[in-house]
Amino acid sequence: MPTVSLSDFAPVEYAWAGVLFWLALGFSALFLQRLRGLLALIFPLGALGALGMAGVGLAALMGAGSAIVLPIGLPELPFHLRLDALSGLFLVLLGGAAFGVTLYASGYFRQLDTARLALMALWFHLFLAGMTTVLLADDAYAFMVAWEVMALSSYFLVTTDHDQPDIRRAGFLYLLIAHVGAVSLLLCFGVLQGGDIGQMQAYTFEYMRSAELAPFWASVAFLLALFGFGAKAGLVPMHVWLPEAHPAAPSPVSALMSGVMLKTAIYGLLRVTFDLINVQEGWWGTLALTLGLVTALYGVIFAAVQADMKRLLAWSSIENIGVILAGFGLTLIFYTDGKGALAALTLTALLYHALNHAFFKGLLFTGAGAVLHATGERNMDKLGGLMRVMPWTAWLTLIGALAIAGLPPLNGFVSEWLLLQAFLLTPGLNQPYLNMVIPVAAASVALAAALAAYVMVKFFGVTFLGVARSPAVAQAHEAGWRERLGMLWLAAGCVLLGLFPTQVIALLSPVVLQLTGQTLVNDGSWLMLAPVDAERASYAPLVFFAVVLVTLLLVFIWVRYAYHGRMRRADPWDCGYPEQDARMQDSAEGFGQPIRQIFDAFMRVERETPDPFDRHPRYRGDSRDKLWVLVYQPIANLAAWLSDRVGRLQHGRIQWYLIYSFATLIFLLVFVTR
Amino acid sequence: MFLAYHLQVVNLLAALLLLISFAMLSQRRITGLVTLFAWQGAALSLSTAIVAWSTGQHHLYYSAALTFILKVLAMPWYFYRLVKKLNVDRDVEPMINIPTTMLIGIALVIFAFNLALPISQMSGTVTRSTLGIAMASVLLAFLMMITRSKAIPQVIGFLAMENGLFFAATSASYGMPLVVEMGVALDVLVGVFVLGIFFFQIRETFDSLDLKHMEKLKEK
Amino acid sequence: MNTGILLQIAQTLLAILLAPLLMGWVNQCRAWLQGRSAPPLIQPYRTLKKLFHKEAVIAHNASPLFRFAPYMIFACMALAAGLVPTLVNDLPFSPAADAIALVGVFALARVFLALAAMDIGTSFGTLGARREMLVSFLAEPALLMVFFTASLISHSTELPTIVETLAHKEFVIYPSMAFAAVAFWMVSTAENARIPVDNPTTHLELTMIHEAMILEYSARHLALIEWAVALKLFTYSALGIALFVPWGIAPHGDFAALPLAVLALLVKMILGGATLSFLEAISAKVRLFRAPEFLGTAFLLGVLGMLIHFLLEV
Amino acid sequence: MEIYWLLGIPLAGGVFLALWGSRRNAPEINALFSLLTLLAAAALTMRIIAEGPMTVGGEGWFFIDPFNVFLVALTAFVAFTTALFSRPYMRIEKEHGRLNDQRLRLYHSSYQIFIAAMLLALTTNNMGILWVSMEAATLATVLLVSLYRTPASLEAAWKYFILCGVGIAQALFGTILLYFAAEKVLGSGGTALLWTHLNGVKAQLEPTVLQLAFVFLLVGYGTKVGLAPLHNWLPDAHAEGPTPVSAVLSGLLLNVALYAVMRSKVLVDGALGNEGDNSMAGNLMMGFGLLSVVVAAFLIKRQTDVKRMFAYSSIEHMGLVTFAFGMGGPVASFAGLLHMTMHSLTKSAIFFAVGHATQSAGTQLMEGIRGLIKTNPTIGWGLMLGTVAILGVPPFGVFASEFLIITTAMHEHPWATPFLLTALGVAFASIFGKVQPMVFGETTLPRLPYQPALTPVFIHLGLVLMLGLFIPPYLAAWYRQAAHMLGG
Repeated sequence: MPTVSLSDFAPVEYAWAGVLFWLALGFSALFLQRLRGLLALIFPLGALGALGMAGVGLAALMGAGSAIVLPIGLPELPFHLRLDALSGLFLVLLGGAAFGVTLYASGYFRQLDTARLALMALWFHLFLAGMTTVLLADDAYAFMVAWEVMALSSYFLVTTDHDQPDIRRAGFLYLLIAHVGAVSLLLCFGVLQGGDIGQMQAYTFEYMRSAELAPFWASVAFLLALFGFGAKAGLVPMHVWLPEAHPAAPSPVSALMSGVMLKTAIYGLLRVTFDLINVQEGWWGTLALTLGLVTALYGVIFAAVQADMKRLLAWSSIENIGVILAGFGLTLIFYTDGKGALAALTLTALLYHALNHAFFKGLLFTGAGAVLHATGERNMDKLGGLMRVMPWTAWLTLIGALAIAGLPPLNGFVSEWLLLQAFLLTPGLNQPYLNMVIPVAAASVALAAALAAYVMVKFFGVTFLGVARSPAVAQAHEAGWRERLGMLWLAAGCVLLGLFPTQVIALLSPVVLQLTGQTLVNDGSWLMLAPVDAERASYAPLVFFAVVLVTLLLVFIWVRYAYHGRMRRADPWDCGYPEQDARMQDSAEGFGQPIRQIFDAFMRVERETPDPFDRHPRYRGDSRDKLWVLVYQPIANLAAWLSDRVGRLQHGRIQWYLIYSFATLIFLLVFVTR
Repeated sequence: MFLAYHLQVVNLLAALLLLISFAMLSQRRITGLVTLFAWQGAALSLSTAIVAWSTGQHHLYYSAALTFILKVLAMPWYFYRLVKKLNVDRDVEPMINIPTTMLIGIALVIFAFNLALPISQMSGTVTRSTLGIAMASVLLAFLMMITRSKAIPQVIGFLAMENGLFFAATSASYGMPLVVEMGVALDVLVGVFVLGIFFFQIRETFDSLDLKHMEKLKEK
Repeated sequence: MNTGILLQIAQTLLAILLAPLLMGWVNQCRAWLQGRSAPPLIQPYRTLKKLFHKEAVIAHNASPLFRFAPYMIFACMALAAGLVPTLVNDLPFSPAADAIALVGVFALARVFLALAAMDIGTSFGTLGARREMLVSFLAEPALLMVFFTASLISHSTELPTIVETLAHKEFVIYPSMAFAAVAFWMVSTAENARIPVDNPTTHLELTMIHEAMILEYSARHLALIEWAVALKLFTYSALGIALFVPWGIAPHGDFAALPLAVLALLVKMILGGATLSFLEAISAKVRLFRAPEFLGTAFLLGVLGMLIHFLLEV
Repeated sequence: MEIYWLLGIPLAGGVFLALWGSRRNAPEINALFSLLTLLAAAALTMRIIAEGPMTVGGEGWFFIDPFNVFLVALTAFVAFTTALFSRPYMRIEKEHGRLNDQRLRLYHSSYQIFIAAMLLALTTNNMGILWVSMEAATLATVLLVSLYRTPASLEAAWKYFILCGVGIAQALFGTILLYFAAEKVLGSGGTALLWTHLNGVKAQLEPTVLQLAFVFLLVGYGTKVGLAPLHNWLPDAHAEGPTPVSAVLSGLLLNVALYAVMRSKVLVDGALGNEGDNSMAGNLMMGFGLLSVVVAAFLIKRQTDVKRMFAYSSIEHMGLVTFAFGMGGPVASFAGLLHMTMHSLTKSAIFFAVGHATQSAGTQLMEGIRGLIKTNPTIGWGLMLGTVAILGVPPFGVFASEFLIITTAMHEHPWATPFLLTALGVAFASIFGKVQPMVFGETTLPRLPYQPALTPVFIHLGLVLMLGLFIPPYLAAWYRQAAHMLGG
């Protein structure tokens, strides 16, 4: 009798088992509505699944690729699944972030009524399964099915509170842009399909890899992929759904969407560009770099002027995606220029940033969710002073905020550092014009990073610090233990990813090797990150952290022992005006006002200012995305105009309808006998 | 080569058919239209019978008989009755004025002839030129349906089109298989029956058979 | 290696100890230039001592973050001071963080300061924090650009390598560094809360940037912050020296050059402080909304420096 | 033998219900006859699976091959589920006073005859009989469209009758031309219009004649398919008829008409000797298909009536199928067949859900239907999932076919893809934007007073879901053979 041991299964089989597990969990939720106790177990079990998935990803990163063919799919085109290093890395990302978020969700959703909890569990786990399958898919059909399952399930998650018209609108916009992007991806796969037409196997990635593409068609495929994946990732100008959908969704879902789902688009872009398209043109990189930088700056500027905390975080996601895409563009530039080592560096940077973003954005969204849950307010102008009521949430969120602001020694800094290093290494490029572009690009990245700090000070400061701006805050309570545990996991991720870059980079290296054919050599020791050469650049966060910590302790001890610890509490300084109140603090709008003033050109500002005789003066300022007016409105108008024209053809008179038939007939007769 | 007399008669009838089509295009009164329709049916029936006799295809006799009964007797009678009953024998106001319609009609005839020319030349049947005429009368009937704004003339146009088709079937290709012809005839019969029901419903509902009342369903 | 660590500690301690002195010197110079009688050179030390002995007064609603921040800021500045080669080049700690990380350290301190300022919830605190972040979001990339220009020349972001390239290799005139120098001066004024961006001596809350943020601090907390501010000024000066006039910094392991390095540092600091106060004295504080323009110019100059490097020096 | 049962049962049902259709249990009898038809279809299908394509009767009056057998099965299936759906639906209509027993008798009888006509059209081997049964199907439904006798329904029925009548007359002319060409090769008489015979000699048929014939056939049957600009009857008829009729019109009749076009296309392609890229018929179909997709998409955008909107969506999808068949090739033809199946199942499911929704709201105007998910969750989810499915979102099967069509188009005819992209985008935005508030959100709608017949909806959607992920091998084999026959 043959024995079956666990090692008989390839990682990809485990990953698929995980997907099936999630699916089973999701659908069982529908049938467990009577058994509240069991229903409550679904989310923790899902979290365990995520942890397992991260483990599978790690195994795939370490080991060789594995593939299976499933018995479902189209005839002759069953689902091909494959787990290689690239998929493995993103599985780690997914599993790692999803574990924290799902754990958090198990607490966050506990107050939902049974029916809604069951639906939530269904879509949530379907969403997880969809994202995982996207990473595993090895043929276009499986990929697209998973891609759209991901979109659809997240749509239903976004519209959980569909009573509000805003949320419906957000969901609609989200699904629409996702769908248009998906069609674009379809077209991309249409270009890429290899082999003879008429073979369904032509849609497997294996055939696509071997297909020879003319440069023109390769470029078409690339542009379609950039559009399609860009729409999902939030590339400007396809970003409009993002700041609508993320706030609309329940917070764990926003965390998952922002932290993980956007990364699947990055995964897809990498997969298509490096793995499937063989020919590569240099200008693709320039394009991606430009778009990425525009996106980064655009995102961060708008993040700075938001008053809704989840919307702020959503815009910040756009910024981060922009940074990642800029890295992607730079990788392409280096790669096509034959600078494999540099390509490896930038690729490492972008993968690192993707990983980081999953953790800190997950953390920030869960933190914001905890605040929302506790106060029922998303508007920062009604918050403040939460640090004293919910210290756990506050401190954990602070870690996320510092990390995303790119401050050492947390993880955001590492990826930013790597990316900036890459910019500094460009002078070796063969195309002089790029040498001129790069400094500007580097400057933009630096600017975006600095603005991100601005944004995060605003986010954290206005929400958690200061004095409560509305009574809603007074009833706030600390998040439950499951939420805290989830956030703690994510925060730990931020810290660890920040402190052990060499280890993380070693983990990334199989992916980098797979895509660029080179790995990043670390010149330093295990402590020190020196991507090219210790002479050129190095960074040792653990030493750094230790020194900060030691200095801090020394100073503290010295101050305590050399002097005294006496302290007295008093009223704050009121500048001689005793009637200070919470409204005199900067509001979120006020904090963003300088940015709004500087970058006025990109925004459509709506202002409502009180007149001098108002009894209850109110000020309202709203900064809208100008691209909405510049891009989407005209498209909508054009569609409406065309639809109007077409509609006029159908005016109800049967004689005219007959004329159409008649004209068609005559036209065709002339056409075929010509 | 001279054609046999009977074929000359068929050609003559074909010309008559076309002439009647033109006449129908210019006819304003519904009763007149019905009469012309009956005449067209008669010409069709006659030509079918001649073809049947000359080729010895007996099933064409059935067709001829069916045509005669349906299109010369039954339908015109039915339409007369309808017109009387519904009292709608007013002047027909065409959508396009008659001279223009005639001009378009002539253009259509030329077009149809041109279209049918290559086909006629390869036709095995002796009455090959009739295909062009059949096509022309189909197109003319189509034109008539377009220009008429009342329900009954439109239906007559529709039936006239069917006449053209029949003519194409019988005279140009010596008839379709009997089953098909029977089926077609049955369909026409049912169709007219349905139409009759319709006319009453429409009349009941709109108090008129004017198509102007039926322009509500449209893209606003 | 051990001597290296000792040297490292010594240099850092020296920076910490000397920093208030530099502050005193600058204040003195400025007083002279303004025609006032100057406070003694060691006045900053006296102030610090006084503050350390006082009882701390803290707002009722101050959170732990508020009390934690001064230590954090001081630690960050001490770290920064340890990173910049002031006397000896290529000390053991410097590979732990390069120029970019240095910018990160400054940013970390700044973010903590801004957050602490917002903690109490007074209008001045948030106002100061907002202004500080406004100033920094342009100053920080500008500083990075300055570093980048130097990095491009030396093909490294390691400060020791930069210093080595500039000071200990063949002497070359780098036009790009001129741009960088101007940008650097502009950034330093902003970052150190000097005129024309901010006025360290103002007592009018509405015009404050830095001072508004620390209004709520007192006693030891304030002392730490003040010290950190002095340390920051010192570090910036050392940076300026390392980047633009690095001659005299002792190469790695060359103990013979150490006395000379101390001397050079003193001279350069004295001159630098005097220059700073001179520049401060001849300029006027700009309106707050001109500050972004001012710093934008710095940023632009930094980028221009990089471009010039690509144009002329590659 | 099964074939006679298949045709005989609905015909008998039509006669029976015409005579005794005003009884109280007429709906059940209707469903019963449909069930029997379905069983006959199943038996026929089993036989085809076992024995392969065959001709039946006389000189081969009936011909069953992979292409039509799945359509037969589909037709019988959807006819049955629709009969199930119409049972409670029509009862309610009667209770609401919109219908009386006499009209219900007409409805049930015509329904059966309609099904019989469609099954005859699918199974007949004779191109002439095909025409006759298409016409019969039209006539059977004309009175169904005007069943409510409202001015709007009369107008719709009138337009339906005239436009389809004129169209079908063109098809007759095309059939005559076909006979004209066939007669010379096969000799006059009954066999000259048998498709199997024609197919055997298609290379010898006169190309010029067939060219013309195809134009007439395309315009003729294309009118019934609803190809733009011949589609004008379609939205009216769908919107004004009773919902079960809309469901079968959309789900079945359009397929049958397209089936007729495809049978003709095979002959023309054979006669002209050019397939694939040069196919005249193929190019025409691609053009019509593309035009229909685009026009329909933009018209969907301006709809306010829910049934009308989904009628336009049918035009869009039939356009897509036509486009796919026009492209030809094994993958595209396969996709076209798959899409026909998916569209039938999905669209009829949507109409079922819409039927209940409109009954609950008392209006077909979309602004009057809100928040279904609150009051009638199953209807809401049915409509939502159906809409999502019809919009081509996986894992529903519509996506499978759209995937193949679009990728093939990109590979073979990239010029067409911007149109497809635009149209699909506009259609998605329009339909989803309108359905979402119907399903979600606040509502004042009452709960339905009766148990809605939603089993058919979920059966259909379940099938569509299954086919998106797994196509049974024999079905795939049919599709493949049919695709091959269609010029793959």
